[in-house]
Amino acid sequence: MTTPPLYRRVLVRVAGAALVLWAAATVTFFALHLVPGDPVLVLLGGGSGANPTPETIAATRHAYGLDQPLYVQYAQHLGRLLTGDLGVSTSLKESVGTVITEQLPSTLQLTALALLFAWLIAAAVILLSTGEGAVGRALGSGLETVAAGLPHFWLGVVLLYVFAFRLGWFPVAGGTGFIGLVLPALTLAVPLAGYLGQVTRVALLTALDQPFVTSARLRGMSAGAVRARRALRHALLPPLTLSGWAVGALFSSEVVVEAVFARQGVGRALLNAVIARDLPLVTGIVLLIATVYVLVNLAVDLLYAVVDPRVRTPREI
Amino acid sequence: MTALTTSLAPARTRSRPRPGLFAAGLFLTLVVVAALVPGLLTSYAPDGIKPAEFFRSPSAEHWFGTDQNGRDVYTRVVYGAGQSLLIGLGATAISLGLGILLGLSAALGGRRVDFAVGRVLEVLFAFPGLLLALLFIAVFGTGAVTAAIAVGIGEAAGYARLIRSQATTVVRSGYVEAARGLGHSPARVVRRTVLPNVLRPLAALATLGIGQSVVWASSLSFLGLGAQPPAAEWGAMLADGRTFLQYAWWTSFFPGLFIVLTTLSTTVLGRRLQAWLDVRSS
Amino acid sequence: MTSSTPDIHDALISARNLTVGFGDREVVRGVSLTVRRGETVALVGESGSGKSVTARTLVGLTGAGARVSADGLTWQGEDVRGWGERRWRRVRGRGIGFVLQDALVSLDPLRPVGKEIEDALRLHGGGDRATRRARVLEVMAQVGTPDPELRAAQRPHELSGGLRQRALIATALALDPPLLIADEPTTALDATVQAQILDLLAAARSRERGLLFITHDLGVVRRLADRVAVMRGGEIVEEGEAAAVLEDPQHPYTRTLLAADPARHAKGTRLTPGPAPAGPQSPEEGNSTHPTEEAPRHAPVPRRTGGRPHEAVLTADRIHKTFGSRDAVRDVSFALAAGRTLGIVGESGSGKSTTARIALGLTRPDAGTVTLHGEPWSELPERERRPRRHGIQLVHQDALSAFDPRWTVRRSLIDAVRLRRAGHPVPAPDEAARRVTELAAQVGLPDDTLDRHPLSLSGGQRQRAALARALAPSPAVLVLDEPVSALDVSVQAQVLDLLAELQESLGLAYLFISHDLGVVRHVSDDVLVMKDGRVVESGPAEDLFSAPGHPYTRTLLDAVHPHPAATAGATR
Amino acid sequence: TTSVTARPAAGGTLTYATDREPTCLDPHVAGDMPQAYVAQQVLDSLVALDAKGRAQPWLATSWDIAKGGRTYTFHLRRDVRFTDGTRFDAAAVKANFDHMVDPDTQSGTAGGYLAPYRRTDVVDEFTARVHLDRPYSPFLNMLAQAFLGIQSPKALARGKEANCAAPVGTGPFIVRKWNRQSDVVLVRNPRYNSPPPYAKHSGPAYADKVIWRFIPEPATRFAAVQSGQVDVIDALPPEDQRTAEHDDRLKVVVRDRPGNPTNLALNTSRAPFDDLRVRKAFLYSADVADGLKSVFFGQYRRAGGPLSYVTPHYSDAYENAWPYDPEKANALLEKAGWGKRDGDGYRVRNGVRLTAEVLLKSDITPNQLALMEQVQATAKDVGFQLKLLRLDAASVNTRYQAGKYDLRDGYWNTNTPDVLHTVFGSEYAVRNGIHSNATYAKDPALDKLFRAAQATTDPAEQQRLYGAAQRLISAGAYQLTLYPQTTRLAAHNGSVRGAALEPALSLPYLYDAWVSSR
Ligand SMILES: Nc1ncnc2c1ncn2[C@@H]1O[C@H](COP(=O)(O)OP(=O)(O)OP(=O)(O)O)[C@@H](O)[C@H]1O
Ligand SMILES: Nc1ncnc2c1ncn2[C@@H]1O[C@H](COP(=O)(O)OP(=O)(O)OP(=O)(O)O)[C@@H](O)[C@H]1O
Ligand SMILES: [Mg+2]
Ligand SMILES: [Mg+2]
Repeated sequence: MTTPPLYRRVLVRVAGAALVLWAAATVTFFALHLVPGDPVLVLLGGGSGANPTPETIAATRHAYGLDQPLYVQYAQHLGRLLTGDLGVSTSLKESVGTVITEQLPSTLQLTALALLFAWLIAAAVILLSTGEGAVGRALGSGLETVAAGLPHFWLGVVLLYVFAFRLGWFPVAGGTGFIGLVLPALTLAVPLAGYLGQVTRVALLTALDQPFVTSARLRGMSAGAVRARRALRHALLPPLTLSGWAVGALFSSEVVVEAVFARQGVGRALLNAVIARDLPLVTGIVLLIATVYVLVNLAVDLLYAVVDPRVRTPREI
Repeated sequence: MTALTTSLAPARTRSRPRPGLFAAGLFLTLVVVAALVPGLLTSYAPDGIKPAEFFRSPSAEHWFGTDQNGRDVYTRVVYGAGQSLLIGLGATAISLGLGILLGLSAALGGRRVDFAVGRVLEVLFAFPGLLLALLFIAVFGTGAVTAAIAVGIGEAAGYARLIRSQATTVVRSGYVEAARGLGHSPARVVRRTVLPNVLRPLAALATLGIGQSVVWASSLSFLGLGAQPPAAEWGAMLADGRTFLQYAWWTSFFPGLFIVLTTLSTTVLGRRLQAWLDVRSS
Repeated sequence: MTSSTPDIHDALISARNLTVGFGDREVVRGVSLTVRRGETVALVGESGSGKSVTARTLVGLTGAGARVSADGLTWQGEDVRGWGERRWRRVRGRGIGFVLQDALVSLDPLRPVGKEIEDALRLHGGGDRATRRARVLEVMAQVGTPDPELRAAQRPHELSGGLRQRALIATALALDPPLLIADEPTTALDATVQAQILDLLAAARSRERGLLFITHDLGVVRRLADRVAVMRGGEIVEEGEAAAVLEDPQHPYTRTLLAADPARHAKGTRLTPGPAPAGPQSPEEGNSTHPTEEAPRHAPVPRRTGGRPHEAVLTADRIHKTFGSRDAVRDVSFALAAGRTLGIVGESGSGKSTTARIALGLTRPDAGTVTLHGEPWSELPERERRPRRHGIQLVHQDALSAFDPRWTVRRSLIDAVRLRRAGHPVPAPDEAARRVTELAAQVGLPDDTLDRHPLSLSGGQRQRAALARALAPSPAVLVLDEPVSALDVSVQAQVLDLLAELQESLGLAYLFISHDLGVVRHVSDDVLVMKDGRVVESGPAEDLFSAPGHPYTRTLLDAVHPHPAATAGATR
Repeated sequence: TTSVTARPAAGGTLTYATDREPTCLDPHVAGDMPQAYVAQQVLDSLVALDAKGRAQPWLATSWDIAKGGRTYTFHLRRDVRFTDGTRFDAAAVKANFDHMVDPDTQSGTAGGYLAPYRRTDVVDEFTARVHLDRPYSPFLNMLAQAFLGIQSPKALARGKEANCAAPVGTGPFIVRKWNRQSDVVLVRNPRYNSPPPYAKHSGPAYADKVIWRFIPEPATRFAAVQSGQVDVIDALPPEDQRTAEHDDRLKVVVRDRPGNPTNLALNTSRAPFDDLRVRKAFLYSADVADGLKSVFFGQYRRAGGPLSYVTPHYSDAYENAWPYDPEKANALLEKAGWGKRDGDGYRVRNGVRLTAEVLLKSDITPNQLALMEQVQATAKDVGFQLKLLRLDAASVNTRYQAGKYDLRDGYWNTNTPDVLHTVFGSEYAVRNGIHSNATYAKDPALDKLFRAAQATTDPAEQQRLYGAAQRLISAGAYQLTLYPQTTRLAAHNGSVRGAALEPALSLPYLYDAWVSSR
């Protein structure tokens, strides 16, 4: 098998990414128009009811171009996006770019730390529970299953109650800096660690059965060292591939965690935007997530090549 | 080896007594009984509201205590099994079905279809599952059925990806080639050889998915978009009970426990099922 | 047995009455074995007889869940029973170098082989970085790696099988340990590479190192071993000086083993005693558990005389296939007549399988044509080819992967019998069932295996099942791609005999692919020798083997089993 | 940490946490309660209300009402500046009213209240005359609400985006930064000189800075104040109120708000609630009192009539008009033709089940939801099937505007009895559109009463007219009223004092609050 030249691979990747972004924007546009709910009425009818005049309603509708035919709206929407203009959020009345730059850092910090925690927890549990003993293995695997099945909001409230409220180790809500990130990140990390752990465990046990492991031991390496220094590297491959997916899943879970811990973040912004049928903001955030997803996958590919030099590209998805 | 094939690697089998397996089986049997004939397991009504008896702690009379409406939590957990299983099984069936459709057509349909499906999956992945669920719910309203469908759609991409890679391996396998070499028609090869072999290793994964779907749906309930009150659904009970955690931990603890136990049991059984399928063919 | 009395001063490793069990099954029973300095001991025996387990036990790594007991187990005179993990680690790599059986997967695919070789040095304090580095290159050169600098930085997937095997041996030799244990170091390698590896082991012995190697290839034993121990069913059934055992085998099983070597038998003679039994009992188990006490007869397979003229059923005309920028097959032509066998040999990657797939119509050639029964075949669209596919069937090297793992053998066979083909109605279920029984009998597949899954069959049974399936649609041509390479010698012998019988009774044409010259020579009427996708030489088997024309053919021939007489002289 | 001093002291940062985040800080735009909360700290109003609900001077020192209540002439303070330096004057007042009624402002609440507004004349620099279409006596009270707070005309001219992010008023605090989904940072207005009459001191506010946080999750919010991490929270969860009251470190301030109490509005425009007997039966079927005792831990009082008891001209005659009485309910339903019951115990008529769909928002709190479930359960006892539809806000609005619901939860916070007009006036019973009359009540007699009440400024006359309206509304069984809207603060004693509620809408008011200067 021959690998196509580098520029072609880059080209294909860029084209693929562009295609994905376009599709995401288009799907978002039509999805939001398909679902019932008039953004204008949401906007003006906030709270338990309000009494805007018909002129107000018409003016608002016009202001967002919602009085145009659908195809015109779509063309304008795409046209704006092409020029890099994400528009103004209808619900927050702030430019989408500003909303995202405001909300993104918090989300990125949280995502990064959650991923890191998840990896650390998964690796620790795995290394401690893949020894020879069947009991240890069953315990580790059981722990992971339980962890993977914990709903975020519940775990979040329990962690808050125990560590912030009872023990006072961490701030209750929205604390600044690292210390405030710990509990929300843990809330996200524990179920993810359970999932990653499951996958890693299977891969590690498979790797431990490989002859090269016996081979290393026949050279005088200890069982523990083989596990941590040889087999683990192999076991990292599957969860590494999953990290791209995990980042996407984290965005969804962050909606809940951000609400429980009263944190800023694009997850919650997305939820509110969908509820308010705020097309510019939903589009902006979807494009953002798609971009992050594309970038993370690129990073995963690169990392993959570091861990497993056999392949230049692990999977195309 | 890609992630997918590894995660689909046959579960290890050992022939030792399995108390865990027995417990899991017993628990799931109970849950199924609860789902089918809840009246058998409790004498209270799930929506039997008694305001005066709110937040009684667990006792002989109310095993799991009572909730903010004075309803028996145990009874609601029992009656909730039906809805929760509906969500768990329904969502898993939907995501598997969609996954099979997408994954198989990618693996079998030639390079162009594969590319197209690849892009579709990428868009699906880039689209947060929650957003999909929200949009779906906005169109079709809330409730256990829509929750199941919404969760199912949200999870389909993951399955599709797995099935696609699994199917790619199967299609290239010696036995598919053997079937082709015999001169069987493509339709027959797909139906009798490819599909069953693609699905076999998904057994364990799908069972894991059942519990995960219930948890997913409970997040929808947390956002107020899950099963409709007064339906007893574990996720919804868990979500509603969270605010009373300090004063009445039991209202959310028991539904949560049941979600976790169900996940655990289905996983144990799923692994066993997969091991059994692998052994049967060994 | 006097020869195995341990000499405390000389013995590197010695086991007395060693027994190993897994679960409630004893897989090694009462084995006594000693390897002395400068001595080469060969452990031979059928698959599953406990050779590898014995070897692994000698370094304290029998495996999870193993129960080991022995009256004596010493390393350089020291009792190792009761050694802990820590103590063992000092011996592994430094005292005993071990080359695992699964050579091609025994190197970490993610690490450069140089690092793997360095491991042993690092773990046993083999000096600083630079010293270790130098030593790595030294051993790699020693095991005959060309351009060690470059190779050390490469990972296993970038190396050919032979180079990988050498790298693995290098890991074992890095510290030049007094004892080297090599578990089937040459299986699955093609002839040229195999010869190089054996030379390497011989060199180690000449440095007064002890060597214990495991094989089921008697040619190798003949070349290398001082002493040989024959294992069966977990026990050593015969042991002694190599020459003595090979020339005058005492145990019937040893005799069967010797008889099974195809290289020693001309085409048309049996490799196994008597006609292949067909019946309720598994033939190979029948043979191994109740060996015939009398010496094997080598009755000629009755050759069909007369019969049809040699008209070609399958022809290939200048077929060509390119994958990417690599020419897998170039300008290959051949003609195969009914009742005849065309052998294809060549090193790995020379295009043998690709040629076979083109012949089968599974791969479309870029140029050239294949005809079947004189009619177009390779140019047909798949839709038109499908109804005629039954005429040409494939038997694959890896029988296991060629069966749907979910199906019993019976189900797979029925699937093959109930085939929609032009001009024939699909057989009714009861008729299909009858046909399956018939097929099973034809290939000597015991009835009780029919309802088992392929994984639970032995290698020989699987290959018989694969044959039965290939025969189900009554083909005229069988394409056999390495049909016996995965089998041990005695089973291989049975399958080869079966093939000969089937060809005789059904008039089948065989396209027979193998990298084993002995096998090819034994079965073929005509032979193609392939290299780099090209046919370098072709002709009637006997002519070609007795007077090879092309230098490549000569290298191939030189590398494999030299004639018995010549070998004995050469190695001693 | 130093604890807070007993006497007011300047300096320090006050952290305040509330549940909902506004979508725009300019209260003229849209007009939801959270906007009024922030506006209360940042904007001053023309008038203030006293504890009795009477208008008092604030930015307007006095006013004259002429032409039978159709013109209002305001005499303004001359010494007030907006925090952007602009002078507060008659032109500013005109700019504000014009802004509120400008359709482009997208104002739901303020603009709605100003429906009778015609124009403003700038009589002189500090005199503004407002012309109305018709006599509109609630006008002054409305002006006291933060929704109609006065903003700098220069700031208004910046456009909606900028103004939503940081409205500029003359108030005690200035919006420094709005970190969306987290907090709004307010800093003290050092030149503040226009406190309302109900303020406890004059001059600038005590606290240097207010961090106005949003913590939606009730348990988290309460834990935050309990741990002292925030100084004051509002929307104290009912389940935590007892704990808070028994906690020496916490001070609880609860005040009910005026207006139309939290209720389920019965859609009279379609079956089954187009039948008065069915409406009455439903009201009799609901055991609200017991529900409040359990799910709200007895912390919420029952509201029985159409007005919250703190609203001016409230009449207590209707407080117990609809007691829990399943027998009466059953009798009424029998009479209305719903005599039969199906297998599930629900009443049927002509093969149609007696069903009512309840429109609920997805972010309803667990307590409110539990109360709904109790109403659902007691309704079931008499044969009503209540379907609780919990939907996302947009879907709720869509259905609401289309009139596709039978019951809809709602409330209306305002400081005048004219709320009855907003909620029950037939002009607000818009089909297919935003409507504040959720019951679609269309009673000419009611409309006449509202007109008359708006046209008079005589309190006694108003009392009579609004009393009559309350009687008609109660008798019409339009709403199942549940409990008054309340503001519930919990303040951390150790760190803050003086956090109060203003009288117009009982909004939290931090001008008088001081903290330990940490
Ligand atoms: N770890 C293990 N657990 C259980 N059984 C084992 C294990 N290792 C080997 N066995 C069993 O022990 C028996 C002997 O195996 P062994 O690998 O020694 O055979 P062998 O003589 O090396 O055969 P081959 O020529 O195929 O390599 C076999 O039946 C095998 O299945
Ligand atoms: N589908 C394919 N795509 C790309 N390259 C291929 C493909 N199939 C075979 N090749 C390449 O064609 C060449 C010939 O392969 P082939 O399998 O025919 O060799 P072979 O002689 O059968 O070798 P072996 O003895 O190892 O089985 C090899 O270099 C192989 O890598
Ligand atoms: Mg072996
Ligand atoms: Mg091949």
